[in-house]
Amino acid sequence: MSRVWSVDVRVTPREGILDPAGETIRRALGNLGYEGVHSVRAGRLIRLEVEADGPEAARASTEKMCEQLIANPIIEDYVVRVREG
Amino acid sequence: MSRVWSVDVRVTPREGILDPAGETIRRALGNLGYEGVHSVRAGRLIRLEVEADGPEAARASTEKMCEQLIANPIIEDYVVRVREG
Amino acid sequence: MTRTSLERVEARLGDPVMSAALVAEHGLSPEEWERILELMGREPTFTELGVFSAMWSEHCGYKNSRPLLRMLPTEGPAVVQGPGENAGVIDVGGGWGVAFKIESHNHPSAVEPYQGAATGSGGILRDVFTMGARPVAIFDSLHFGSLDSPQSRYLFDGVVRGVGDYGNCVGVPTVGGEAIFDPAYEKNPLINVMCIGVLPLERLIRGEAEGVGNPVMAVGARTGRDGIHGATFASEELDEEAVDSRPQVQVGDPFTEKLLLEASLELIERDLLIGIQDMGAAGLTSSGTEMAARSGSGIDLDVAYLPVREEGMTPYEMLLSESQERMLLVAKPEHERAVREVLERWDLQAATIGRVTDDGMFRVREDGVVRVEIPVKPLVDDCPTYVREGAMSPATAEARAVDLRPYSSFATDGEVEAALGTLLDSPSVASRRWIYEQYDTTVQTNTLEGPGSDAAVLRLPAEGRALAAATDGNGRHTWLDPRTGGRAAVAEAARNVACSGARPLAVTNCLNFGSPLRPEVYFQLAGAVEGMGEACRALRTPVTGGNVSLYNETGAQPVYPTPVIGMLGVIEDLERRVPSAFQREDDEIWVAGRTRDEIGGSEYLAACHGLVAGRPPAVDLGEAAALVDFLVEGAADGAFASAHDGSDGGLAVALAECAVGAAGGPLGCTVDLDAAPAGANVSAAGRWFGESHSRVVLTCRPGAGERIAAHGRRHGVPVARVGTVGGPGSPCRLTGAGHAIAPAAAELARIYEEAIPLRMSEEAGITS
Amino acid sequence: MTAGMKVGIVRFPGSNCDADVYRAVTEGLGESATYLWHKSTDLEGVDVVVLPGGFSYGDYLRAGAIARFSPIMGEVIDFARAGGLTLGICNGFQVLCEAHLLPGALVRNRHLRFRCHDVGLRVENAATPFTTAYSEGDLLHIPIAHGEGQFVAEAATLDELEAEDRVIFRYVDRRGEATDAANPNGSARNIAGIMNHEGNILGLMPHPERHSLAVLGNTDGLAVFQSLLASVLRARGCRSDPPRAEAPEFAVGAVAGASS
Ligand SMILES: Nc1ncnc2c1ncn2[C@@H]1O[C@H](COP(=O)(O)OP(=O)(O)O)[C@@H](O)[C@H]1O
Ligand SMILES: [Mg+2]
Repeated sequence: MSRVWSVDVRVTPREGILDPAGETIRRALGNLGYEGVHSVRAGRLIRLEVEADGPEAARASTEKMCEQLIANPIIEDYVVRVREG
Repeated sequence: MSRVWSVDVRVTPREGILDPAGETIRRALGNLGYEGVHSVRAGRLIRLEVEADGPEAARASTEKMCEQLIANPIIEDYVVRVREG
Repeated sequence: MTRTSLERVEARLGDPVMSAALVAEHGLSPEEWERILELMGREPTFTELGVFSAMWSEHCGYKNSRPLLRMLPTEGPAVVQGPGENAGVIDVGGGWGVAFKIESHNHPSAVEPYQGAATGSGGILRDVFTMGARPVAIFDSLHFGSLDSPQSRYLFDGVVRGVGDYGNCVGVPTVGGEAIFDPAYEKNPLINVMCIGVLPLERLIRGEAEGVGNPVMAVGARTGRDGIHGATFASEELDEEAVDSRPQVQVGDPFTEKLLLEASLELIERDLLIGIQDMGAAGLTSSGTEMAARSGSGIDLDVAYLPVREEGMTPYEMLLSESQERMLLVAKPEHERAVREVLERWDLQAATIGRVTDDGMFRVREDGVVRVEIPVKPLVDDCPTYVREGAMSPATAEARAVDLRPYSSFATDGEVEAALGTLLDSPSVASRRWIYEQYDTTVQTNTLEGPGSDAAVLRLPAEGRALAAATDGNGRHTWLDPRTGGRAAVAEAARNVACSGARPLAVTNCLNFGSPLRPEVYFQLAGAVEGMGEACRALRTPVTGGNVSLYNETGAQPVYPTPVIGMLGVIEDLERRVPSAFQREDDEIWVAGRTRDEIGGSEYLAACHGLVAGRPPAVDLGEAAALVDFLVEGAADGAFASAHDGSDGGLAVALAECAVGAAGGPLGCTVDLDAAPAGANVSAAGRWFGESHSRVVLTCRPGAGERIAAHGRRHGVPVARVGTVGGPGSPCRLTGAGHAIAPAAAELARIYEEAIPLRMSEEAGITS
Repeated sequence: MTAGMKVGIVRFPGSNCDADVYRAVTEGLGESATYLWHKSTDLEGVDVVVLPGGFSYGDYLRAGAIARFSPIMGEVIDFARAGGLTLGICNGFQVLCEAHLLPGALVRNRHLRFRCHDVGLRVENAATPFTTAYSEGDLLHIPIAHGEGQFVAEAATLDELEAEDRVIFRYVDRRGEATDAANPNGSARNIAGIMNHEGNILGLMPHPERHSLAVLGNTDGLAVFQSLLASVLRARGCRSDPPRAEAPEFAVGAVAGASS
């Protein structure tokens, strides 16, 4: 039965890809006195409300959206999670 | 004992704050033929590796970073989650 | 770190074994391999093979273009630094110099448009500020597929954002460029970026490595595994696999670039350096070896000292990484500490990774163990070069032979008006506002004329003087006739610069071609370079540098051969600069230069008839030079209220552009095209939309036309009054060859302004 | 002490309009200016602090967020809280909001694109230290150059800004009306610049310093600096005779960015 699912897409820079934003934030935190922040990666969080027949369908459809539009697979990785509805 | 924790900060636009990026993604998804995407919110995901004495300490310290720097409470909400180490 | 006789080059454990396949994978031919064996006297290590591969790639070694480039003039009274340095430098008077260079980033942008364009901008900025010049302007020359294709729109949108975000962040205005759309560029767009910088001439510094023992320092971003073999990649055809090959993608960091820019200029101003160079294509390898080659010295590096971003990097990777925002510099030994202090102040990383030697060797160690030892001179200068046989392609021959008579006349006035509308709606002609409003065009407060005019005009530090610059190229004309296309690029760029009132002084160029192994491409390359050389000589604008980008093709289809010229000129009195668009109602409209029956290769044929055919308009170099003199002297004399060069779309489009571009909103006009100077038997289409060279639309105050006429006589340029500027709200009344149209100027403006935005309305940078 | 004014221009890493402000003050106005390094904690006795445009820290995270914690900002905040004249332009405005010296926030432009062109601005309040050389209702022609210039704030904050006449500049069309079409970034109520309650801190997105030199053909922005000079002199008890700028001419049709 079709209902609306909350889906999170977490997009992060791929391993080995330079992340100047993350690096700059890390330094800023260091300057503010936060010690022990070993690394910072700056990514994006896309939160969708998707109508689908079940959580698996919601995830599958969102994965397709990621491939096509939401993420840039050349430089980004992404993970799709259906949150408890 | 001190070790490094992976911590995610999910920053999202506050309710009531316009989110043109999310809205644009929603429209673009519609144009691509994805029906049933009811809403899209575009936020940020900051992923930190934080050295701390335990998950609670990692969270507490990250919350302080959020209040001070990572999020702007006027326009953003945030949630801190320590991922399974 | 001096060499002891006991040392020898050691291969690394785990290095792949040498094989013909490995050599081929490195883009080296069997003959090139033989040459390497000969000059080394032994088999190179894997790391050494990587070094040769990069340095003897087309990108670094100019294998196929070097012999042709000798046809270009490189000397002239204004040239302070010709080709061979990070950027060329000319003298613009008052003790000031201008450094400038153009660079392509075609393949990276085809794979990842935003980052590809951004990192292209970053590289060319570094080339300029490593000469000691403060970058003051960026130009972007763009060639894409049709905007009707979603893929082209995606690439175009990403590239514009990438160029914009990078320059905007660094604080250098992007003040001009080109944007051409044709299916020939669909999968392999061309992204050429030119940077211009200003420096006090006494502060000019070069990429040199002199003085035995002097410290060699790596500065800026850490080295990662990104872009390994980018130079080789740029020297291959794009195939689907390349599009899938991630490691080449580099991410730009304009923030670090800005810090590097300020720190470098401070180091140079305080005279702390011997030499400095960008780690661009082929990274540490090319910067290190080129600096040593210029000084006839050697360099001894230990990669163990190189700051890296990833663990376990091999010397091979560190030598070939193209991580962005890095520089190599040689410090004056007594100032090594001061250099570090400056860099620290700017929060930049600096590491001394080696020393200058006098043994002429490029020696690289890993923790003391020698991994690379190659004589610098042959590595840099003796890259094998090839002279090939060229031949015109059958497709070009066929297109040239097409009978254009069926397209040379119009049945009705309505057809003429529709053609004008189609042309103004063509993205290759239409307003570029959509592009340049995404660029900061006014930062640094030097912009006197920004994008939208024929040439951008910037004030210079030397009192009262201004710099004018433009980029131009025409792939279609070059495809139909390479030599004419090469001449045309130079002539048009000179004309654009001269229209602003500036004396053209020098050029930089970017040669975007397909694979030189194809006879038809080699024919195009050789012809275009020959034409460019002829035009540069005739116009006395020597070439101070440039870039060659070959292998621009996908699926065996080369792009149009596209030489892009970046032209610089100087206006002695900036108050005498000339705008492009109509200024005031009632001004007289004049046309200088002769219209011939030349519709071959025109935008009219392409946009209205879907045809790329015929002979492109001829470039008479004597006429081109006379027109430039006429424009420069006329401007200095204050004879012109405006001057606009006719190019794509011919006279009718040039007039429409003058009308819609008026500063206070569109102005109408009344013009008789038949009154313009013309040769014999010019067809209707030739009169309206032909693209004959060496023509400009001029205006002057009512009654002041005699001065235009006098300058015309003086320089042997045919000129004629053709009409009058109208008021706001009045139509553009154009008559010619038995046709008459009177579209509202506001309507023409609407078409012209909306063409690109309407096509791009769905693109919105979702992933940025 | 000199007779004139000394302007301190903060240089953050990534500032790129610092030199433009310097030229506006020195060449445009003939007063003196000095750069204040972000790592310094000394304001060097300047009369006015300017936080210039640019991309401090690359605008990574949020525009202005990291710069707000630069060492110099401690001094700037004290200076501003004590009534010192403080002007934030573009990125500087973003820093002032992040530092909570001004209310609200600046977020990505509604259309998600960077925009650079001249906009129409209406002077909403000419009785501030930043605008005395203008008249209320003056229409100016000033460039913007930003990707994150959309001003947002809670409705109550916006109402308070309006009620206290703290909206200093608004985006308007060529007729002087604050229409949606004249709003280049989607800012709430077409707000281009605001002031703090005490009236000594101004933040605005457009760049008055870029239109402060006669050689560039437009000096609509110079009066901001002239006003500051007048305020400084007045505060110092000198005869206050603010150099009244010529009423800027508003070129019809030029507002939409059709400059030259
Ligand atoms: N990609 C671009 N970026 C910035 N400005 C551009 C770009 N393309 C074109 N322009 C500007 O738009 C105007 C028209 O360009 P173009 O049609 O190539 O002029 P012309 O035909 O006179 O050479 C010029 O001022 C040019 O600098
Ligand atoms: Mg052109």
